[in-house]
Amino acid sequence: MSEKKTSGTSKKTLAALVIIVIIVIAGVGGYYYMYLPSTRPLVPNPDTLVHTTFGDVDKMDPAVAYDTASGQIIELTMETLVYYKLPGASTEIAPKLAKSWDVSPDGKVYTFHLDETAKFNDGSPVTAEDVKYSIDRAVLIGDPDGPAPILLIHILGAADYLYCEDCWQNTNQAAVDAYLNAGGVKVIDPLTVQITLDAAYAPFLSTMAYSVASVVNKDLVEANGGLTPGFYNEWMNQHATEVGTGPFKLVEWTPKQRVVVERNENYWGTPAKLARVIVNEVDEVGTRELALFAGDADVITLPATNLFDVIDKDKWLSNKEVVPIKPGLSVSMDPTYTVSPNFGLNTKWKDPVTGAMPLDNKDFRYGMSYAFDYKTFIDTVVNGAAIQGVGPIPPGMFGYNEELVKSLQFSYSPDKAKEYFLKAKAAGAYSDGQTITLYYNTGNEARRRGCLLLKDSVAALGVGLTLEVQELDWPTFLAKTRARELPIFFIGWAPDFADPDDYVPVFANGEIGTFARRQGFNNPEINAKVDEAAIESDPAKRKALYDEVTTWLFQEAYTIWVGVPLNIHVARDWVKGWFYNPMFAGPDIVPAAYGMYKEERTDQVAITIEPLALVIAATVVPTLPNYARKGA
Amino acid sequence: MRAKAHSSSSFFCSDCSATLLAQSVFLLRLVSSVKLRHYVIRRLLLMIPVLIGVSMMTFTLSHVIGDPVAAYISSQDVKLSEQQIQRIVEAHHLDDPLYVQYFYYISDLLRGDWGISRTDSDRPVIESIQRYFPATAELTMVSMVFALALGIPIGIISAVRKDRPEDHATRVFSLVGVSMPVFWLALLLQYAFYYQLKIHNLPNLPSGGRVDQFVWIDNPLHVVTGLYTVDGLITGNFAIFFDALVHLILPGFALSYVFMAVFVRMMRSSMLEVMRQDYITLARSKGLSERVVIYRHALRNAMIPTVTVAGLAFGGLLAGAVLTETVFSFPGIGRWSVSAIVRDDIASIMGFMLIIAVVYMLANLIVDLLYAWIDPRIRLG
Amino acid sequence: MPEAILKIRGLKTYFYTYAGIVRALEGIDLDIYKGETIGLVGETGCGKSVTSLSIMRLVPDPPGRIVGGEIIFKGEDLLKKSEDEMQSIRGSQITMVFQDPMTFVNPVLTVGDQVSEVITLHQDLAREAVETKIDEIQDKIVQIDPSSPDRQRLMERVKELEAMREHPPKASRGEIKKAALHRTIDVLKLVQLPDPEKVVKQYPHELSGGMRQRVIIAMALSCNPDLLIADEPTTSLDVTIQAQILALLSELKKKIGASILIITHDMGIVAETCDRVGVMYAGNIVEISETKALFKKPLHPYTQGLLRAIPKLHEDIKNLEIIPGSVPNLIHPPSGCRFHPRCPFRMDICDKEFPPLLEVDPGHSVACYLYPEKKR
Amino acid sequence: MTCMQDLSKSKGATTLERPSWWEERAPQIRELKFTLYLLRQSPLVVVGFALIGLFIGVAIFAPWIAPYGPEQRFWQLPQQPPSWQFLFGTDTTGGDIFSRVIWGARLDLVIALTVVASAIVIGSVLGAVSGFLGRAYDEILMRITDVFLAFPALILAMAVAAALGRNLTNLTIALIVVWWPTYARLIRGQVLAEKERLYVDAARAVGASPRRIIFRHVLPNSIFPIIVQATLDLGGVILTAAGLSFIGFGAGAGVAEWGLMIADGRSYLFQSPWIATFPGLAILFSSLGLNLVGDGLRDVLDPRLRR
Repeated sequence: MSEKKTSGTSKKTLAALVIIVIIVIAGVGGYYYMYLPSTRPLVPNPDTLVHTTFGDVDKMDPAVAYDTASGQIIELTMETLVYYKLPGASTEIAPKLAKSWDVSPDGKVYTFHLDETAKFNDGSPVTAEDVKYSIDRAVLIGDPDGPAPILLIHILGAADYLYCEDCWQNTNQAAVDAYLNAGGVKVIDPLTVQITLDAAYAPFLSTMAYSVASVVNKDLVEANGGLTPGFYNEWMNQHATEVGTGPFKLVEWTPKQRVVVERNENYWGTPAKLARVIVNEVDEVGTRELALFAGDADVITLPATNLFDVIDKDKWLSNKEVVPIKPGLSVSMDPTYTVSPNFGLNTKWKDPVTGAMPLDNKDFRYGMSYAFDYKTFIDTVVNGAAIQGVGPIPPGMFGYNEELVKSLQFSYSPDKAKEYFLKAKAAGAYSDGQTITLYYNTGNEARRRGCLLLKDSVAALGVGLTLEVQELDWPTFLAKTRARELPIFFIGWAPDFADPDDYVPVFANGEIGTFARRQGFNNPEINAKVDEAAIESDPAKRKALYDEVTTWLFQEAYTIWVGVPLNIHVARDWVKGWFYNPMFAGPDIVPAAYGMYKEERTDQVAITIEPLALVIAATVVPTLPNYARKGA
Repeated sequence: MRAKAHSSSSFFCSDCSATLLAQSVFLLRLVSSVKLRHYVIRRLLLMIPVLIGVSMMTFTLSHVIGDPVAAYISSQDVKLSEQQIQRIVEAHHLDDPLYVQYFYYISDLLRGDWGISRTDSDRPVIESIQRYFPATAELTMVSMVFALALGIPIGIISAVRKDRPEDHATRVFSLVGVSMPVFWLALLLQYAFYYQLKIHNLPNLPSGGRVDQFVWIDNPLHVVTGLYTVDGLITGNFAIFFDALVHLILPGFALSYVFMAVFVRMMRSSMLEVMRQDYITLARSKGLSERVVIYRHALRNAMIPTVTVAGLAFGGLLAGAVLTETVFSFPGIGRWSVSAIVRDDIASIMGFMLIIAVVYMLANLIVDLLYAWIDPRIRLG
Repeated sequence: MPEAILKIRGLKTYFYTYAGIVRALEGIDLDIYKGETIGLVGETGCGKSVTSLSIMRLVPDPPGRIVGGEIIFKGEDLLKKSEDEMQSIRGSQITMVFQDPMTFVNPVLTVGDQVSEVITLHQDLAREAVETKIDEIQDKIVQIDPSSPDRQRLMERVKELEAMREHPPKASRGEIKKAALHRTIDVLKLVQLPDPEKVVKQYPHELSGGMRQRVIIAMALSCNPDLLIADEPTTSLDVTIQAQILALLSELKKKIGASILIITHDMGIVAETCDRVGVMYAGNIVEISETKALFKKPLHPYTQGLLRAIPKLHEDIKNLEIIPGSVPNLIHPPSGCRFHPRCPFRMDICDKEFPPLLEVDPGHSVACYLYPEKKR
Repeated sequence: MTCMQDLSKSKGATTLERPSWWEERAPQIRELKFTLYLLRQSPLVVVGFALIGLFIGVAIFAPWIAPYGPEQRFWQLPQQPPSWQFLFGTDTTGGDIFSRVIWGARLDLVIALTVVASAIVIGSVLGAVSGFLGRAYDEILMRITDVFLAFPALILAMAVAAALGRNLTNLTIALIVVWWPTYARLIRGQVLAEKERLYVDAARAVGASPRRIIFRHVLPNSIFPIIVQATLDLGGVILTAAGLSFIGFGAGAGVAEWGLMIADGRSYLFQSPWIATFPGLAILFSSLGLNLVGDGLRDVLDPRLRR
């Protein structure tokens, strides 16, 4: 009986095994049959662009959104009165929702004539009422950390409201009325809107191209929570980009996962070629690279520190030649209008123990500027994807004076640095054993290494000064720099509008400048020059003023001007029609609104990278002789 | 006597399915029994003091050690004026004595006001939890299944072949899991099963996320429970169901490999103990084959202590999810909490802690019930 | 001379431990005859249980190992059999009843499961299945109206089934289960368990110790074994239950005709139940004889000591003797006769050579140099 | 083994005269010898001990073994593959990974030892006190440990570290906060068990103070369970500390700490795998060594599995 049973079981087991094997073979075979390589499209999803990046969209409402992740979605789905001349890298202003505009002789009144064909994707036309509502709304929500205080401040009455102490998280009706009565934005007729400024502000048109001035559908907003001055509209924060005038519309936003926009089939202008753009959120760079190489992503965000994962190192570092190291990739490096990273030195910082204020000493600051190894930073940390810092105005922008900057720039010189530090020490700016902490915001790899580099070079000088490096999360970092608690911190500025007035006050005006205030210096003479430059209409005079300010900033060495980065665009080569414009919040995907498409082709190149096992083996094998010796 | 190598192809004994059926009938009877209801109620009541303790802990961390105002301000509020801070302080009674603050803190928690998640576009913390928790629940449950399905047989092999090469091999295999940084494993898995297969145009596993975006766009899911696999099944959306399942394989395995060792360890030692019991000798004396002795007589008994550690391991899984979700871009509370930590978002971190503590306790309660189900001495005694 | 069903010759079982090799059995010779009840007595640790486990080939390995000798069962050496062959012998031809009913039943399986699995394993239940079916139908026949046509149909079915009885068809799993349950209930009835239909569904912890021991006996008897080994079957039971279990065992032995090997340290049990008795000391059988002969005339000094150590009702407690010294260490056993350090009649030869087990009287063997030349 | 325990029991119960410390401990010493024998029998434990020995040796002799300093960076040689100059290659700032892994052993083992030692001291004191005083004290302590144990380790440590602020000291404190309840429970359990045992009563009867009971009876008997727990926990602490460093707590930038080194290298896993791989292997093998020994010890010391 027992034997019989045993054999019965093993027969059954055998049968089960055979069945399992058959099922597995059939399954795998079936799968292969279904997905035979030749039957698959060579370019995956040719009508959909997949962008894999990091960072989550914060808010969809253009009136308050002030981060690039939100900005790029707004740029695809919403439009402003005027925009840049596209396609191309130009920052010249061109018509958009407004087909033309007039400027009063005193430069204070702008009259915009709307394009009568312009309509929202729900079919309703764009009216002057919508424009007024949109701009008033952005001012009246008045988010102090949103874009309005930077960009809309010159509209008549806006400055008072935006600088008002009690207008945020609180409806201050008196202030609201004061703003509305000032009549900054007026409806002349259904297709004409007039904006009055408090001064002849030359860059005004440029500010109107920023997403904060995007036109929203008044009826829609009113139907969904309307406007409460001083507060967000939560519905708009979630859904604003669903109904806009742009070539795309939002169809899905799953936080921490993806944003999907689809082509607006009802678009009033030239429709987009791509049917859909998907922005995926993937935090790990390695995972993003894998997705790109595998063809699951068409475009990815790649930090400069990972540049040599995609392009040839030697060719790039020796002759600035961009040669992708993997076939099937397309990589572009373009100059940007971003001024980053730079070390801001806080002149008001006091050592909590000794009470010394080393950074208030000019010689000390010169020492710091000479101690930073710019070339090593640019070559080995950001892999050559930057040029040395040029002061507040980025190259290519009005007001940038290359000759002047070259003559003023600091270079890495341990000898000079030592000399200046010793001078400062002799003057009592600090004493031996002084420790200063460098701060950078969590997760920024280039900044982390920049801090370490400065730390190492200062340590090598042997001047009795030690730097330490500390990371801080972004909000804490902001709060502490604002409170002037940090001695040395990274600062950087990305463009809102294409004018030096977006930059120079920030770095130089000790009264209102975001960084100048944090660095604790204030020179009324310079402030006056900055203000004067903003409204000066003669370009030559304006340029001279900016030259003066730039010279002063370099001479005082309040800031170590480290670098101006290059934009790195990494895509599969089937993505066609891409162009770079430094004003885009999302340079990788916004060209989709201007004719970018995916080419269908027959020869897909699979991108391979060396098997990891081999690489690890290659790293371990050289150490094997040690073990062999030990064993013997 | 030498244990016979058993065929691993048939893992359960022949009539286990019938036994399982009978057991589930028992479970139903059990849950409906008055005694058990009392037991559950008593257990739930016992959770209350612990929950109070847990809330005191989060209160201490966020209000005493940390800055309480931070929990109520959004990411955009860094420029708050003194008046506005005063308003928050008043609204949440932050200037009162600590015990009064605690009282308000508790009532806020009970009302569902857990603060604002700066990390998650300034949504209320409770909403973020509702949004992200189902993904984590799905992931941890799948990992638990993987960990049990791998850990128990490995533990059995390890025990049955004690001190033989199989034992050493399986133990090293499981201990390597416990000692391995999970994200490292995760990246290796992605590399092998997603990337290498993908570039060779072979069927591959997805690198991350919960469902493929294109599958989702073609088959939008009506979300009911938030567990995509369950939702896919109950709404008849099988495309999503399969896709969600496929997306769970790699993160589920990465996470389970780390915690498998817990089960291997427990299964091995309890199996060794059970195999020395007298009733095993009796079973052998009945002429039962080694396979039947192990799977029918020893396994059930050895499972009892293993089940109890499953509850503890569940906590470990929740913690491990933090790192695994980050690497796999899996939108669960773990990934959310990491972003919260990076931004020092104390409200989100505390919300995360609270929910984890509650889930952990519930998991242990379920384990206790399971325990009663497996062990007839408790079930009927 | 009756036929020996089991012959043990020179059985050696050692345990290999950290402290050294424990020589638990050092050359055991034992015959068990068909239909007899034989007892094996000795102090704790003398190797009684190891003997029974060795017969079953269930000595835990590691650390234990049978290193020599032979165990001839029905003419075949059990030590030469494969594990598969042993499995078919265990539980059907040689079965065991264990010491502690509390720890020897599996707590998570029902009584029915545990008894029926041995039946399903060792018995061809096809015939039983047919009979079960017949029983079921006959039950129905009794219930339904005699005039209905169904009854006629059922009667025919019974006849059909009865014809199949001798050459039953292969039964399905469900039928086997049912038949096994049927047999289980029968067996439980046999061991006089009250309400067996209920007991099969119960878990061991719901039964008393005595009931559990009956369940274990039921398992051992369910396949009509040739040899039943009862290892201290009553030690952990209270006295009244003990008597019941012993009575049950002897009654069942008669019914089934099995041989029984009772292992015990209790001379009283031996006196009551055994036909013959072997006395073990430190891994050896030192004396073996018919029970009456042994009690009447114990030959080995150890046996004599054992018998003197039994309290007797009519004697004064004060006269109760104990054997001086203690059980020897089996890692380094005494040389020669292992009892010699405690033996009152020690001679020179005793610590030099191991005395062989020799038949002194007919059916009465002893391993002691006190009886050298008598019947040699 | 049971027989030895029986001996010790009867001895304590019957002899009123206090035996000398060595005599009293004789069975335990014998047991220890047996334990060591069993441990030698298991190849896995031997491997584990070798690994632990290797890492401890490396940590102690770091200054002599490491070719470069923990924060010595060759800025011009970032991401160099392994070579004879840099055995494990260099990281993104040109730091020698071989040296940094060695210095990291020092840092990580010190953290792990500090955490476990502090947890043992705090846990033992609280556990012993509550076990001895019993009643309300005991109840309160147990409820407190319940609360601490209601969180998975990594998550509690995360929250505590988040509240305290990011640096190594706070990381260590957070880990101690997480780990002490385990030991408090362990010691309390031992105290209760020992209290039950006859010989404590006997010792009490001859006028022993609770302190004496704790130090002479409870602690010696708790040593093995504590060693097992501590060995396993050391591995756990190393992993948890690395995990916390990985997500941004703990050491400041540039410090040679394994978790941080992995975090720095994880973006380069495919192009410069050595950056994350070697610290990863260091964590894997140190933790594996501790786990192998802990597992083996538990196996050997578990009376249920011992033979």
